[in-house]
Amino acid sequence: MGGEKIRLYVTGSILGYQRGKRNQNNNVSLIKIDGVASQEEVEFYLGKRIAYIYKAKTQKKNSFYRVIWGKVHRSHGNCGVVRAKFRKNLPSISMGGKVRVMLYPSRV
Amino acid sequence: MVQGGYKFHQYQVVGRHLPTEKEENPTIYRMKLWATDAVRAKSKFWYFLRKLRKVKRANGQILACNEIFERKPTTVKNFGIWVRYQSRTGYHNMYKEYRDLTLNGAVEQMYQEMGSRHRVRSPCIQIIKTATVPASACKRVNIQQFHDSKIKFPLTHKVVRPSEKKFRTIFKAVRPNAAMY
Amino acid sequence: MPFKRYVEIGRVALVNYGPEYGKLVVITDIVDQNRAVVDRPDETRRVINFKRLALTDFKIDIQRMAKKKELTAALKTNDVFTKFQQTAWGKKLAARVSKSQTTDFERYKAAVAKSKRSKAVAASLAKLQKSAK
Amino acid sequence: MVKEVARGVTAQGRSKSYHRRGLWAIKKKNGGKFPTHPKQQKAEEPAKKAPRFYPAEDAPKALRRRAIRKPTKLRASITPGTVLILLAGRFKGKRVVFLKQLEENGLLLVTGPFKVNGVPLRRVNQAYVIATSTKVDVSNVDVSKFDDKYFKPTEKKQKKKGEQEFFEEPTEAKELPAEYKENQKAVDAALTAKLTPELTGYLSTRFSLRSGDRPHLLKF
Repeated sequence: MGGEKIRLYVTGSILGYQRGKRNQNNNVSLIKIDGVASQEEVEFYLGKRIAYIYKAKTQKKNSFYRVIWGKVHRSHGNCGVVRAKFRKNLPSISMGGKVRVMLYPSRV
Repeated sequence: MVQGGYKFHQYQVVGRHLPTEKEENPTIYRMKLWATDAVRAKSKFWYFLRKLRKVKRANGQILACNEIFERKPTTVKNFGIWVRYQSRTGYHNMYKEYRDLTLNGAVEQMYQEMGSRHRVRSPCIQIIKTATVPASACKRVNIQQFHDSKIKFPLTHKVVRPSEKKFRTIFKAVRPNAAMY
Repeated sequence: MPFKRYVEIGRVALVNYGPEYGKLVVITDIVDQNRAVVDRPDETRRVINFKRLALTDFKIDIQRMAKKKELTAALKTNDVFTKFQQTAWGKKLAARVSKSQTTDFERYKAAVAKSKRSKAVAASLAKLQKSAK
Repeated sequence: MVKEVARGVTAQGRSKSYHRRGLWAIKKKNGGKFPTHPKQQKAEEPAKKAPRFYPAEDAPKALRRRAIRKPTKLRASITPGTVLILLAGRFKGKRVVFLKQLEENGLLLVTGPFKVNGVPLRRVNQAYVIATSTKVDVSNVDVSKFDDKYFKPTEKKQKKKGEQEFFEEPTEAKELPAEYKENQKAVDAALTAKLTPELTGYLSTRFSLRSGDRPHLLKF
């Protein structure tokens, strides 16, 4: 039963951390979800789980891939950017990378 | 039509000098003016009154302050506005005409136009008088050209814009065609 | 090429921006070069900027600042709003709305129909190609 | 509510608010007096003797559990017969039929049906499910025997493996009890009888996002 052909997530890109002019807050990452361009559209994604998937050098549990889970926290600004919190703060190398925004927990 | 969408609203402020032993029934003054809220309207009332009469806030009282609303906010009227404003060189008087549904809308247009054409900030403008002008008495050609019940003109330039803000893009795939037929 | 659609009293126009998006209105008076007073049977008369209007080919015969009664009567006799829906423009708008309203099941049905059709097309094409050789 | 003029001062005075509250009507109905409740007489308790002993130390007392388990609220969009899309796990993307909500923990009882798409009678959390607007007739499906106990794994005593047994291949393959299979068959038969070929095809396909699909704009 491969789930390979079934995509049940939306990709998003990591913009960076929530920050001011001088300080940044690594607890909160800003994520732009593909196809979301306004604050009203963000509503659907609130609370949704996010997976940051990356490749590591050493194998663990028979896999070179690892994941950091997080969730959509609230909207950020007016153009559909989202604030997300991860179980472990995202590494800075993740900036500009992709995340998967899952469709669960679903509210529809 | 929304009445509250304007920055300046029309107020009517009524006030007088405080009654004294000499004068038990001082003259009551009523003023119609434009302000952003009732508090500013009262302040403006005192500003004008102490210039015009020998009454000031310290020895006067306000009897009433009400907002005035447009009676027919769905018909187009010609408004004439007499204005006194302070420029960088001195004070000038001016007469302007606007077409609008409400007097407040016309005043709003006036503030915008004074700002753009003469770089006058809103506190430097004093509205002397306003009037709804019948079509026959209109002076400005720009207003007169709309006095035609069979008026007809094309829109020559199509502004292509997305139906909602979220559809806005920085880069367009196709060069827009602004021609209008 | 002369202009075909004019801003004039009685011109039917489509609102193409803002919360009223997609509604048809009738121009009942012209304020200035930028704005007109528009009306609709189920709304109060209001002012709108030409930037938010797209003029249609239709025009109804009404007086300037026509009363609601006259407006609805004129719209009824001409039946302009339904006529607009039958134009290519109106159909396009309706199709867009109906497409956004499709449910998951309907999308499945459409996909099945599409694959069926393309299979039939491919089969007959293959046949033709064979016979052409 | 009447507008407050200042903190604690309402715009209407005592007499006006008396009128507004309609107290006069109540008074009128009862002949000029407000109705009163007679005070309930408490049964007099018999005098108790004070206990002769007091416990020297406070005995530890278990805290009372005040929390009440509220039943899980089912989303309004999910009703028996709703076609659901599973979002995660082995069956992700599968379209299944919702049968009922299990009472104990609020999980949803769903089935593929097994014959159509291979999803057996199963429990899922409603957070991992998209409810579609499509409904299937489930009136003739008997779901009374399915509850949480039904899905509890039967406990098997695990034998400690000796050295020899450790290297042996587990001989008995895991086999589902026949009862479960029959139940599945009965449910499938009742369900598929009501399915149109179109619906069967719909349930047998998987849902997936394609490029350009925006789930927040899709209607399900």
